[in-house]
Amino acid sequence: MAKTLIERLIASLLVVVGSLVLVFCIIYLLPGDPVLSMLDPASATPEMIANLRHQLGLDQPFYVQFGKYFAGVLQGDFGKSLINSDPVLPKILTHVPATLALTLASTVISVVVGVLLGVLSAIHRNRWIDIAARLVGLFGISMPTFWSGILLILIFSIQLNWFPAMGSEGVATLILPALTLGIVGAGFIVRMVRNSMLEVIHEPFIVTLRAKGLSEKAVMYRHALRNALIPAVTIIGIHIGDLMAGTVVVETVFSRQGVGRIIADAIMAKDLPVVQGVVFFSAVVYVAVNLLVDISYTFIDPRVRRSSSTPS
Amino acid sequence: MKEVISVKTVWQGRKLERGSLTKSVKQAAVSELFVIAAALIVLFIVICAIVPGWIAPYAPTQMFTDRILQPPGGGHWLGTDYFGRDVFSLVVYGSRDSLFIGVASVLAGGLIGGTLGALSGYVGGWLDAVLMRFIDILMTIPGILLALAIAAALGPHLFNIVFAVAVSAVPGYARVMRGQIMSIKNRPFVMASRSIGTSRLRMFWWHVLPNAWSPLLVMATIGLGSSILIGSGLSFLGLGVIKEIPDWGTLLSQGRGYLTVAWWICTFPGMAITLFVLSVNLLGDQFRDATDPKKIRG
Amino acid sequence: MTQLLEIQHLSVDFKTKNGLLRAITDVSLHIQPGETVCLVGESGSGKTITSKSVMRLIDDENGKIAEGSIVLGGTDVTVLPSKELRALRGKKMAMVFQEPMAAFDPVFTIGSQITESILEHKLGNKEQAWTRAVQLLRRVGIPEPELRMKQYPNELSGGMLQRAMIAMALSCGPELLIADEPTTALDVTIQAQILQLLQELKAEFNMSILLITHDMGIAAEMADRIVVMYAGQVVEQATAHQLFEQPHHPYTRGLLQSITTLDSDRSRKLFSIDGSIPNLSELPSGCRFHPRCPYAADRCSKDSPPLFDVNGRQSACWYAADLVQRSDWKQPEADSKAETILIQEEDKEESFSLKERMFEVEGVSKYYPVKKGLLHRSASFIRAVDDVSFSIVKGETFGLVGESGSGKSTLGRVLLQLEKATAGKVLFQGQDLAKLETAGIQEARKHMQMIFQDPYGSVNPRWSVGDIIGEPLRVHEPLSSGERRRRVEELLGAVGLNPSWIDRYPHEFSGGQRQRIGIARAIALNPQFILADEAVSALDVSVQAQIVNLMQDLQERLGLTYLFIAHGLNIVRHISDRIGVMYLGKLVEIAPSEELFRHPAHHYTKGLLASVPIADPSRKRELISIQGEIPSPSNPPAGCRFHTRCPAATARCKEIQPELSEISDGHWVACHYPA
Amino acid sequence: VNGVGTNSGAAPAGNTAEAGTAKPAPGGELSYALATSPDTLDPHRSGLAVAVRVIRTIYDSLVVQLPDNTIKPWLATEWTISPDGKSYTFKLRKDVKFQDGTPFNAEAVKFNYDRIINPETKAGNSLALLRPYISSEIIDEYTIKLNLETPSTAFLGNLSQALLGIVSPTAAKQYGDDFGRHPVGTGPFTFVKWNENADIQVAKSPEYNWAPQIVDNKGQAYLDKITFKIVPEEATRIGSVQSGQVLAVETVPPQNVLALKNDPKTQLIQVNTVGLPYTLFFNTRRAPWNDVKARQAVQAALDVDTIVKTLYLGTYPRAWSALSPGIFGYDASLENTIKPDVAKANKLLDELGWVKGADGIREKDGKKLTLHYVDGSPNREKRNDIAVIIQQQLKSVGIAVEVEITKDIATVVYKNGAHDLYGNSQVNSDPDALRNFYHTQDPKATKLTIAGLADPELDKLLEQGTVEQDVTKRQDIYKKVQRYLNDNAVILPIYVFPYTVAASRTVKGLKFDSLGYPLFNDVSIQK
Ligand SMILES: Nc1ncnc2c1ncn2[C@@H]1O[C@H](COP(=O)(O)OP(=O)(O)OP(=O)(O)O)[C@@H](O)[C@H]1O
Ligand SMILES: Nc1ncnc2c1ncn2[C@@H]1O[C@H](COP(=O)(O)OP(=O)(O)OP(=O)(O)O)[C@@H](O)[C@H]1O
Ligand SMILES: [Mg+2]
Ligand SMILES: [Mg+2]
Repeated sequence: MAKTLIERLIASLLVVVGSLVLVFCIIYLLPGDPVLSMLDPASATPEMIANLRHQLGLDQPFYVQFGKYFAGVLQGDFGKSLINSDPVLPKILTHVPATLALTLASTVISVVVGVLLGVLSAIHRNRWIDIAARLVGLFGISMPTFWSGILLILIFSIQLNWFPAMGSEGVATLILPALTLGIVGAGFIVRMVRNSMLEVIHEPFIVTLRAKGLSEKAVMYRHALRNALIPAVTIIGIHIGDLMAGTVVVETVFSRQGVGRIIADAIMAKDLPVVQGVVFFSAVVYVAVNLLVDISYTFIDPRVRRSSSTPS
Repeated sequence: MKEVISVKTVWQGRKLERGSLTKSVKQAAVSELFVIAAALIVLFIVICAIVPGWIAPYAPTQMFTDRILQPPGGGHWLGTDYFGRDVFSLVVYGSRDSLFIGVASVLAGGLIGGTLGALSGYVGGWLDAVLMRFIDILMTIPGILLALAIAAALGPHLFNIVFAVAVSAVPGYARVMRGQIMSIKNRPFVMASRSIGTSRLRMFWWHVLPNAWSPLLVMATIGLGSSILIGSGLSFLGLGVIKEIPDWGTLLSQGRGYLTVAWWICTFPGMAITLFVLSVNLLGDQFRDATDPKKIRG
Repeated sequence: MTQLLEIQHLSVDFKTKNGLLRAITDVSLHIQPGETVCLVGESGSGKTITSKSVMRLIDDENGKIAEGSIVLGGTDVTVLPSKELRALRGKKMAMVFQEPMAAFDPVFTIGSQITESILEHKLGNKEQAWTRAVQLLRRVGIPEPELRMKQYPNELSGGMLQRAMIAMALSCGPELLIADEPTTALDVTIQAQILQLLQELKAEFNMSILLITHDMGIAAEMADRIVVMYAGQVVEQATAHQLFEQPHHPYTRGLLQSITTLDSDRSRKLFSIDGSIPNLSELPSGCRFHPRCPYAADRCSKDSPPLFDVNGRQSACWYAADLVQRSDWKQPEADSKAETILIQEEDKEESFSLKERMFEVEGVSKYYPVKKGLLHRSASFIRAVDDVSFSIVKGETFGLVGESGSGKSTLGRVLLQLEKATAGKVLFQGQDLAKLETAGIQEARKHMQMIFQDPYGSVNPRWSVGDIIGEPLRVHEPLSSGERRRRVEELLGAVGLNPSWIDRYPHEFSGGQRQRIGIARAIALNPQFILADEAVSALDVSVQAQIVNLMQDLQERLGLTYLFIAHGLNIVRHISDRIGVMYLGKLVEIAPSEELFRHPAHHYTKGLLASVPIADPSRKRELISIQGEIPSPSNPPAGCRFHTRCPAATARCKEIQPELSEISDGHWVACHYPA
Repeated sequence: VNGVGTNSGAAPAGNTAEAGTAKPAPGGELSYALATSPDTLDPHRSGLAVAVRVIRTIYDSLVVQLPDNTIKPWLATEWTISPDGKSYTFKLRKDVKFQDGTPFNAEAVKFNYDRIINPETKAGNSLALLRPYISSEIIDEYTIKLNLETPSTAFLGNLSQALLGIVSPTAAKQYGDDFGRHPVGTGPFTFVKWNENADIQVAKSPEYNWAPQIVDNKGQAYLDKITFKIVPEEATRIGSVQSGQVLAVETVPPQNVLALKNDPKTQLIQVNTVGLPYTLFFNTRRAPWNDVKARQAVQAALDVDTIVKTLYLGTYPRAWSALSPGIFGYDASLENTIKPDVAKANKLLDELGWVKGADGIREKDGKKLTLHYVDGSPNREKRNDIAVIIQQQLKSVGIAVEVEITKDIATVVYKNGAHDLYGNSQVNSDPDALRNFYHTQDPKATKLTIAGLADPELDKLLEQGTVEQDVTKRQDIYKKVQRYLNDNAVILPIYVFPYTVAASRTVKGLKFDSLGYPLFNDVSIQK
């Protein structure tokens, strides 16, 4: 177990480094000149520009920049923003908690809502409750988040004044954005759970359980659900990876602090160190989440726990 | 030897218990109604995209500047927007680019991802290892970041948006395809074909691929919706495309500021997206049910 | 005597897309306390539905009891509200299922699943439940029960799980045990152990057993009374002795005649009932069996016969009383081809002596690495096939038997070069296959084909029959599509299918027909050799007979050589000229068919033979002959691999591995102390 | 203020009738939602108007400009200008301390202005504002002389701008590049905290008592604290003031103005910004738009009134000239001079030989008449929507408008000059700002001018305007410039941007400086 874990960690590390390399290349190839956006073009002289470029090391060949950057990263130095010289690491770190909180809260919402609806929908297959649950799920994945977010603000913040419309401090500010993102996740999870529940419900062991005289509730929730969660957990893992994308929009709509807020600006400005910082963060989150997913497998599914090989 | 059996022994075999028979008649009718409705909606939207002029009462660019922000009713069924354009006509015409973004990016992403996944799963070995690590890496990079980078790099043009969305969809397709191929690869009928002496390449075309792609199609139906949504997200972030005839995502994101004063401007494009995604997904589910090997087997 | 279970005029409907489907019609049967009743019949005849109806488990599958009553110990379960029903389930009546692996929830421990049912019925607290579960596990013969309690289903072998399943069923002391094909998924040796166990437990727990099986041998061994079902109806009911002595229904008669026994005449064609069981939605009018019945008269196609009392038993045939009087009733049906076959036999003997080798296998091994960790380093190997040598002679049928996991399929695949051997040589007509280039192998494949166990899984479900059968032609022969189509039609005819069905899809065929499609594909290129891996195991006895007959027929006509892998010893004996016995990757015995069955030399072979239930209730005997289970192939015992289960094992067996040596002409055995 | 102020400058400040009714209660916290995030709080490096709103609370300037464009003392008590107009001598207040305790004196001022011209600082717009400045001499501790390269009439006014606010030398040295995150000035509010992308907090400076004439409260601010929340999404911003989650929000979009005006709980304050209105510039370097007739055709074809009325629902005034009303030299006589005249447009284009093709677009020599319209992203003040309307309006006279929306204006417009039409505006206190836009390209400059004009005559006027001391003469110069620009159809002025604030009615005393930036000295919250 320890050995596999170490192997997993090494593989994860490789993936993280790989994504940094890939993004470095992408950003490097982006057109546009960060130096121009840093200086006032009206008053900047060509020498000033050349100076600054040199100062930032942008005049060096690709591989030198690349090498320098990664040498820095190895020492825990993610560099400074090209735009306003903010050191990247603290910048990312200040934005991470809010994003993590949002991601976590919305995952909780989507898992709870998604699993609940998914199970109900599978148990009452083709009844109205199933149709309703599936429609709710589909609505979740077919509404743009900025649109549902604004709707939630209009209803719960402006009309009812129950929750604040913005900010990232305290739990109250978390509710609406988490709901906005959570609905999307719930939509995916409903489908997933419903499908795997339907599969599981028709497994022969369900008949055994009934034959033992177990109540329907025990059959469904104690046994079927646990089996159905196994494939669902994978989706949840992948979905958390995708959440990063959702946060860009939701954090803007709800004026939350967060990593999503930095990405867009940084890319636009070709602010490589910042973009890399965000990528690093999201890659770590992704890898960590999937590691967690795999570990949670071993809790849900003993078949994984006792067999030595891990699915890759 | 006489075989006096009815050939249509479709019901034979014990696998039946799991299959479509567990549907009750009445309930089936309800969900079938939904499917029919979905099919009609998709059909209508496709017609809108092909010949919007037949359906829309006005040109989408025509601005009735004296009639801005009119609520639905009267001469404008769905009201007018802040330019005084007819919202219904906009939605009808907007279907074209929306569908284009959806279909093209799904096609591109599906083809690239599907091919990578198929290669990876079928060839295996080091190619699989390399490709899958690459896919892993691609997966760790948030799709929106890729999309943003591409839109930033190549400029906000329709094709670039499609490209951006397609690229970020590639890992998903690749993974699903790979999984499919790997499981089909080991199915007895593939082994059977191998025992006949079919070459690897032929086997792939004849047996593996045709049995592998249907989950991809289901995925694509979801992808169709999400790519329209990503398109609108880019537009929200200010990276959308400005065209004479905006797509639904753009209409929606541009109209959102009017939600409190003229709800109809973005509500109807939003409903169009939702209806379309909903319908396509319903059809996708239906398709999956219809092609479920377990059911064929029944 | 009061009945424990009394089913009267039971009909069950299923709601389907196309409306209501009546799965069983007017079924009546009863079980007395302490009695074992066997329900037999072809696949799809409604056995499972009947048993599930007793537990009312069909409620959850859109099924409904339309008519009739099921009275268990005085209560009518058909009208019971679900709460009271649940109180009965598991406690008064319990069930054992066919696939033990699938019948356990994979994510809970064995222990928790057994105690769960004790707790549910409030027969004690957690601790008591645990103790009781451990006791039960020990009782059903599971070693180290405390340890097993904490294990998950995937960590136990099939035989072990079936024992655990039985323990679970017994946990609340039921009066009625329903066992739906409890041994079909198991090896004969394990099957014998389980059946033995059930018999012991029945007496010990004073239960009645409703045993469902399609194996007449098992029914003969176990049953007090036998109920025969056909197409959702009971067609005959009698005590085991009565039934085997003189079946009263033509269907039962057919079933009994289809059985190949260890001492049936190999030179004869197998008897088979023509056709196959009808589709529930297109049932024939009148007697449901009449289209397949050789005695059918006009009346049979018009009126449906009820279950009559005849000669102190029941039969649903208008002519039961008359038929049993007929002289040809007891005789097996005359077979017009019997004679020609005998002549063929002689030919075979001749060619046998020529000893022209089709395959020569020299020291072949196949090891599978056990993958560990991310980097997939192989820590150990599964020795699926270990240093096996033998040869297959042109024109013969070589049978391969052995318990599950002994490496039969692997050996077959290595022979056909579907997998590379880890070591050793395979010579096909003197040619070393391993040395061939890809093209060479493709060419060689023309001459060797395969028939698969799962007739449905081995065809591409999206292809029409014409495409499936035509595939080898497409690969190897440059025919125009018209020519190919004509060839396929010929082939369809050759395997007894209607050539006009060429455009149909696999799912439109019955299991037997699908296997014919598989055979047609295999013979399309006029191969010299066919590997049949469990080609008939999944089929009903009567269909099995049809297929075996067809295979023999084709062998004569096309001069084929077969490697026939099966676990049904009777069938292997019938079809094979020589038989090899495998155990844990080793070939332990090779002998001509009759010789092997008459004078088994290896103790394993002997045990195997003794495990086969005999379809004759008058010859009931102690079933158990081999104890324990097959060890893991990744860590096989040293010395003779069978020594752990061998009654005659000595210290020598534990250390020295016996070599295969010839003890009489053509009879080879790998044993230090051959019997 | 009840209603929409249409006057420029600090006019609404004078109108704060309610302010007088009750004595301002000290204490309380004002939450003020900004539409975008400031880039930095270092005034010398910032280039964003939104940053100035915060910067103004932290820093003071040497002088202040009143709504009537007169310059009054602030940190400087008096000043003299040398006859050649090339040096300015300021006497400074002696009682001023920076918020970090550093004393304010001549040395500090010198440090500030030298800091701006030091390339290491990477100064932003401040450099342009300070431009003719070359050095300063410390006369005594509280007297400083600033030397200019050339005379500049605009110089004094520019010194009043927040971007030339005085920063603490100690802090600036200490934090270096990071000073923008740890700003220290002498202003009425002291920086407390900046949660990036969330909010910026400032608290009142307790010792403050050197407020300029433009505000009533010369001492410490009434408010304890201001929290500037960063709320980019319009709906969220408007919603949060309606629901009382913030007390004031800026940049209210036109469609919400009416609703907020009728909301009894909120007040709406609108201040027209001063400087260059939002103007579309032709790129006169590119054919066919280098031809004045072609540009005039566009000028005639456009119905700017309709554009402004449709999009801004009557809340934004239309612009008529290169300058906005309220700035020195604004030529009011240009108002209502340009009328839409499609016939004239068609005629001009016909004369140029552009003939309508089958698709209604004009062609000449096989080339379509296209106009490459570049606009920035996001859709600030509905500028992208203007492009959409213009596209339709010009289509009717046979011009195909290609709209390119890009985030990278720096490259597209200023580096490549790849636009035919591009819109821009600038907040400024002096018409000298025109020089940056319309003067012939400085050969050394790395940035292209938007319009790409190169007319020696116009250059001369602009140069004169910079140095002319005589007020009426100077006024005439700029009127000429404005007229020239309109007559030659170099530009299409569109609208004057009113800075619109919606605030709870409990917020009293919000005032604006001459450029339209909010001043919080007098603000109090009614309990
Ligand atoms: N849930 C169901 N809905 C509809 N038809 C069903 C259902 N379950 C079983 N059937 C049909 O009822 C018939 C009897 O099935 P049953 O499982 O009882 O057969 P069986 O005798 O147990 O066969 P086997 O030997 O294959 O287990 C079959 O034709 C089957 O297709
Ligand atoms: N591809 C494989 N990878 C690893 N192990 C394998 C593989 N194929 C077979 N084995 C192992 O090799 C051993 C022999 O398997 P094989 O399928 O040949 O047995 P068999 O005699 O055909 O059994 P059955 O009667 O169940 O078909 C088994 O332990 C099996 O688990
Ligand atoms: Mg059954
Ligand atoms: Mg096998």
